[in-house]
Amino acid sequence: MRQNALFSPGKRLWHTLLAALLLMLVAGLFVESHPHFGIDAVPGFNAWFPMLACAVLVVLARGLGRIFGPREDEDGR
Amino acid sequence: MDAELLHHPAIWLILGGIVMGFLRGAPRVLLSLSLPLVAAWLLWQIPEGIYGGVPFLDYLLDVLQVDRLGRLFALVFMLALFVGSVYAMGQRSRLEVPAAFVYGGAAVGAVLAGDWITLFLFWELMAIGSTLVIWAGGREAYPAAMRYLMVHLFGGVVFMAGITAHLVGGGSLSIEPLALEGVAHWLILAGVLINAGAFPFWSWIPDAYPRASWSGMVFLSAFTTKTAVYVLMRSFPGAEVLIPIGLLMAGYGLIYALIENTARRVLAYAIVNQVGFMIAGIGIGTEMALNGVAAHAFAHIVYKALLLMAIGAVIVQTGKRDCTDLGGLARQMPVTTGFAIFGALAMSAPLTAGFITKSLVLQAAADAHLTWVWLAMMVIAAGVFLAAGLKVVVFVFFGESRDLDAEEAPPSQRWGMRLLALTSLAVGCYPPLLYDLLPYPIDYQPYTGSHVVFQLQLLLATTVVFFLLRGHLVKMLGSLIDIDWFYRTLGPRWVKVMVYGVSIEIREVVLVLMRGIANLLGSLRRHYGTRGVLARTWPSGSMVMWVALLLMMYLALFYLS
Amino acid sequence: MLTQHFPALLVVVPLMAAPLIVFARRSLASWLIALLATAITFGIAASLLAQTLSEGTLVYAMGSWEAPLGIEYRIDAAGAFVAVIVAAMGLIVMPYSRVGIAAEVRSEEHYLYYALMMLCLAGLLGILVTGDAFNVFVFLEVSSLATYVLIAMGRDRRALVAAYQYLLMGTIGATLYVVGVGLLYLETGTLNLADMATRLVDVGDSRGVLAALAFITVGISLKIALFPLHLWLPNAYAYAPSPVSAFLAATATKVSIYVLMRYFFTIFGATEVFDARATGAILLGLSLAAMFIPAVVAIFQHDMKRLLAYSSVSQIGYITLGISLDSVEGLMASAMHLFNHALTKGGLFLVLGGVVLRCGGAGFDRLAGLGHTMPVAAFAMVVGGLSLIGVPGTAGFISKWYLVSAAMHEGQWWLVGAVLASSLLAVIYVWRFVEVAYFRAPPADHPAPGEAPLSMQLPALAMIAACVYFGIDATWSSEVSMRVAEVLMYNPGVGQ
Amino acid sequence: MRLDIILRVLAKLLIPFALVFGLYVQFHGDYGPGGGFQAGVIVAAAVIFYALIYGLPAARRVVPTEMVQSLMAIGVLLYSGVGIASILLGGNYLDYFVLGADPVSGQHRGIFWVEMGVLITVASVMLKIFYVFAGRRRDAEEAEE
Repeated sequence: MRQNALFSPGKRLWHTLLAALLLMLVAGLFVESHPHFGIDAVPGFNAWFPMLACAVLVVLARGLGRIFGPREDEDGR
Repeated sequence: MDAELLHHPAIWLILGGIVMGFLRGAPRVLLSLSLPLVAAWLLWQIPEGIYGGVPFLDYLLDVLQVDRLGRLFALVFMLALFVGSVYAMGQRSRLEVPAAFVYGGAAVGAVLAGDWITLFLFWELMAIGSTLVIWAGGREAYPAAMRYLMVHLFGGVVFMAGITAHLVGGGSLSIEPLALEGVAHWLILAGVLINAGAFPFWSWIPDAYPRASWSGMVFLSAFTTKTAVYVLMRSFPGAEVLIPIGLLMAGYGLIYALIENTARRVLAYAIVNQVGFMIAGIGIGTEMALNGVAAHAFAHIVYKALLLMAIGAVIVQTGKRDCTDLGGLARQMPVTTGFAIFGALAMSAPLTAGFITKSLVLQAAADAHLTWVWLAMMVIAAGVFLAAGLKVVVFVFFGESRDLDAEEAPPSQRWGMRLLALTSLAVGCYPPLLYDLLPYPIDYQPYTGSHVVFQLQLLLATTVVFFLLRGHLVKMLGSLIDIDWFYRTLGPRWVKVMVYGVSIEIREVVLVLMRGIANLLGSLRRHYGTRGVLARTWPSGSMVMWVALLLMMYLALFYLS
Repeated sequence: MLTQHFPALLVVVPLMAAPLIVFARRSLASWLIALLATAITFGIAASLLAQTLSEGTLVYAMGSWEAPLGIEYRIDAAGAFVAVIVAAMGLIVMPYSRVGIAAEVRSEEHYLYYALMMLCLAGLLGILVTGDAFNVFVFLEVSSLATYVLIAMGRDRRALVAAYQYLLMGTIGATLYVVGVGLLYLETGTLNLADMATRLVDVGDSRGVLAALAFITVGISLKIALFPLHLWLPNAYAYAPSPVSAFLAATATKVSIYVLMRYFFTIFGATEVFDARATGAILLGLSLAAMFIPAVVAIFQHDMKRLLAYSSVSQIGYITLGISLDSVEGLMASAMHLFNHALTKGGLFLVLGGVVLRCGGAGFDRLAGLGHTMPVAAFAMVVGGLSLIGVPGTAGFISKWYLVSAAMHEGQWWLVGAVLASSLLAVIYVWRFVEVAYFRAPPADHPAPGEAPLSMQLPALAMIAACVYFGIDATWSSEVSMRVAEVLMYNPGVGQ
Repeated sequence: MRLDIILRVLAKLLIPFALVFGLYVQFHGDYGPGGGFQAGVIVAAAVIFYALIYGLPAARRVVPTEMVQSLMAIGVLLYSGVGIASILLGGNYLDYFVLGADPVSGQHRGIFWVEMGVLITVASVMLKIFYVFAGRRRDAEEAEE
């Protein structure tokens, strides 16, 4: 398998991304929200929770990949 | 029989599809473009109500039932057929688009069905139509088409068993919410869930869909699973068991999509994921949730078709399907790249259809105070954006160029994508377009400050995580053993052992039995002098032996019992 | 009024056509006589069905000697229903035969073919119309003897062996039947079926009656080709001339099934054979075995004719399964499938006959690429195959539906599973044909045959079209099947 | 051919009597034991006897194969024709009562023709079987030449 040529976001894209995220975090402090469960009242919940979740998902997927993969079938992989 | 049945859009779509099979060139394209529009117009002409009176078996069928929910799904299906036809104008296969019309027409018929039997009839027609669409994908698709057909016919027989049991048990013919009591209703649920791609029958989606042609999968992604979602909405709203089933599907879809290398398989897993999301929404069962599910079915069809169209264009240009073989196409196919990015964003970014629909379901979960469900749905929303959106777009269109020979997609394909993008944008910018069509009255304002800000937080945070973890994502690209391994690899081996092994054994057992009986009856045979005649040809002998055995069995049982 | 003689004429017309054909000798003339005779026979059968449906049982005293002194012909909706199937199949096969046998039967034997077909038709119809137990045996032999010769006419040398084996089995079956009838005669002192039914009530289930039941059941099961007594059938169907395969597949086993139904429900009905003894249980077990084992065998066949033959054995299992349920619903499903399967299998064999004519055989190596060389025939085969599976929109679905409903009525859940699982096996063997016809390239030395001649294609396509028609509009077939089931179940032969 | 002179002469003497006896059995069948089946066998036996003594070709000259085949058909037609006639005369199939002026003569007439049909069919079928078996090798050799 050829190693995928990675797309590396340039410094500029990184900065834009992080700045936008920061902006939204700040904005989140000011908009009126209706927390239902308590945990979603924690500031920036909508940012850190998905981050955490995605990280856990990736770790989980790697683990599963070790156990169940790779498959061999008529696709020739 | 009601006269309105003549205006049944499904019948016209199916007949049109069959006629289309005999046309070529411009008339065929013209028919494929006009049929969905005509069907939509026909549907719009029919006032809400139930039309039927068609005798079949021992029942009078309500073949056509027009209400808000059914009409919404039917219109979405017609949209998918129309856009798909635009996109598939350059399709060389003579079978695919006609088959897609039979398939899509059957799906329209299913969501407009007023009774279980009509629903089942269209259900089976869908299975055949979709098999043909996969089959049109070429030689590599044949075995997958067969596996697909088997799964769906199996689902069909389970569904049919459920329906007959329901009717024989005195259940109503019309499709009403079922109580999930007794075997009949569980069978119906199981039959529908097989078509929805629930555990353990989910692997047919990633197995079969990606083997269809570049345009075939666009059609396939729209109908089967959404029809199943529709039936679940009608018959099992608020069935709590659907929540874990849906979340399991969503989790499975996510993990497998994260690992999968083949671009369209990633999207296939994402379909399982999103259908799971919808099924969990049905499990919540409030009006808000059902509205959300219906709306999200629409949004999902639109953005998934858009992504599949973009990947389809790439496949046509490069002939490559795997993320590891693709990359850097943004320079050669800028327009396609743009639509792909939009498709990824259309999953949930503000100003797109995904934004105004997904939040409905999340809101419903929040209103019902289902903490864990809500959290899981958040994970799904973020994860699918990462796995099916960012991953596919970035790996296929960005990064180092692979020196692939590729040009921009042809106009027909670009028009297909353009139409979908516009639809998503229009609905996203002006939600009442969709909200007014939803089954229940709705009082929800998607564009509040907090909604927009929190959604953007989620998207941006996911993007950041993606870029941080992209190294890991690349390393684990591959395929996992799925449920289908059991019936594709393990199953055939088993069958071989059973069939060949057992048949040899049977033969030996028969021989031994024969010998025993021959010895027993030896004197008798000599007496009647038939020994030579009967023993000469072994097969005749064995036949007679069976006769004798059976006769003895009958006599013994009669006298002993 | 001529109509009152229809029960007799139903048998007499084809029976008289046979010697006329022998006189005529010439191929064309014998064909015309046969065609005319089958057309008249079909008209009579159809009129009889209409009459029995509106008026009930028709009784006809042969030679004006009233039963039980004389032999009476007695026909009710059940018999007339099967008679219509048989006569219709005869009428379809006749126009087909003109070209259909040209390649498979020597031209100087053509008149014999037609004469034998007429005899076979007369025999089969006689079984359905007669009200006398021994007469059933006579007609059984008439039709069987004609069948043996017809099978032996096949071009393949193995046809002789197949015919011989069938002769062996058929004779044993008929003998067992006659032994059973003899025992019944000993117990009841009558051969008239209606009379027998009433007298059996008094006799009860003595050993003689039980032995008679066993002998008759096994004897007729042989003729039905009920698993495991089916071993003669695949060869017979595979090596017989194509029109013969089609005719036999649609009629011979069906008539035997009718006889079994008659004995089980009308004759022994009052003695509660199903409740008191293991008859139902054995039949159920055999039916289930029939539904699965031959279907698996069919999957591994390399010859389409043999594949269809094994599929027939498997489908017969559905019919007997309905019988074994011992309920009106089950019987109705059986009658329904009897009709639908006759349509389907008859149509399939007719289409296949055209294919064999063009491709020179039914082996998969010859059928390869059929979807391109004979698109109409291949498509018709697929439609027929869908009906074997029981896909909605085909006749097969209707019978599957009623069978499943009947099993549900009896609360037999697991049978529903068995029926549906068996239909999945049908998917596999039908798919094998699809694979061969559409996914394989035609053999290199293939003469690119083109479609079968019109005189073969039209009857075949008509059958397949009927298969679809009765899958969509099953009103007629379900109503008549219901009547058939009621007649068999509640009208034990006595009275008008 | 040379040593069987006694057989030949006897056969010539016996065969006419055998045929007449066949007819006697046939007609006696109306009133007592006998009838078409037995008579048919006796008639066929007479011809077979002739064939055994004088050879198959001679027998085939007297009773040609084609004639046998036609007779088979004629017999069946005769039998079923009686049935049809009784229908045409207003009775049931094979209803002899209507065949004559009074029932008794009708019965008489009916049974006569039916038995005649049986005789012809049985005799010709017996002969046909004999011809087929006896002529097996001969016909095959002819076919080869």
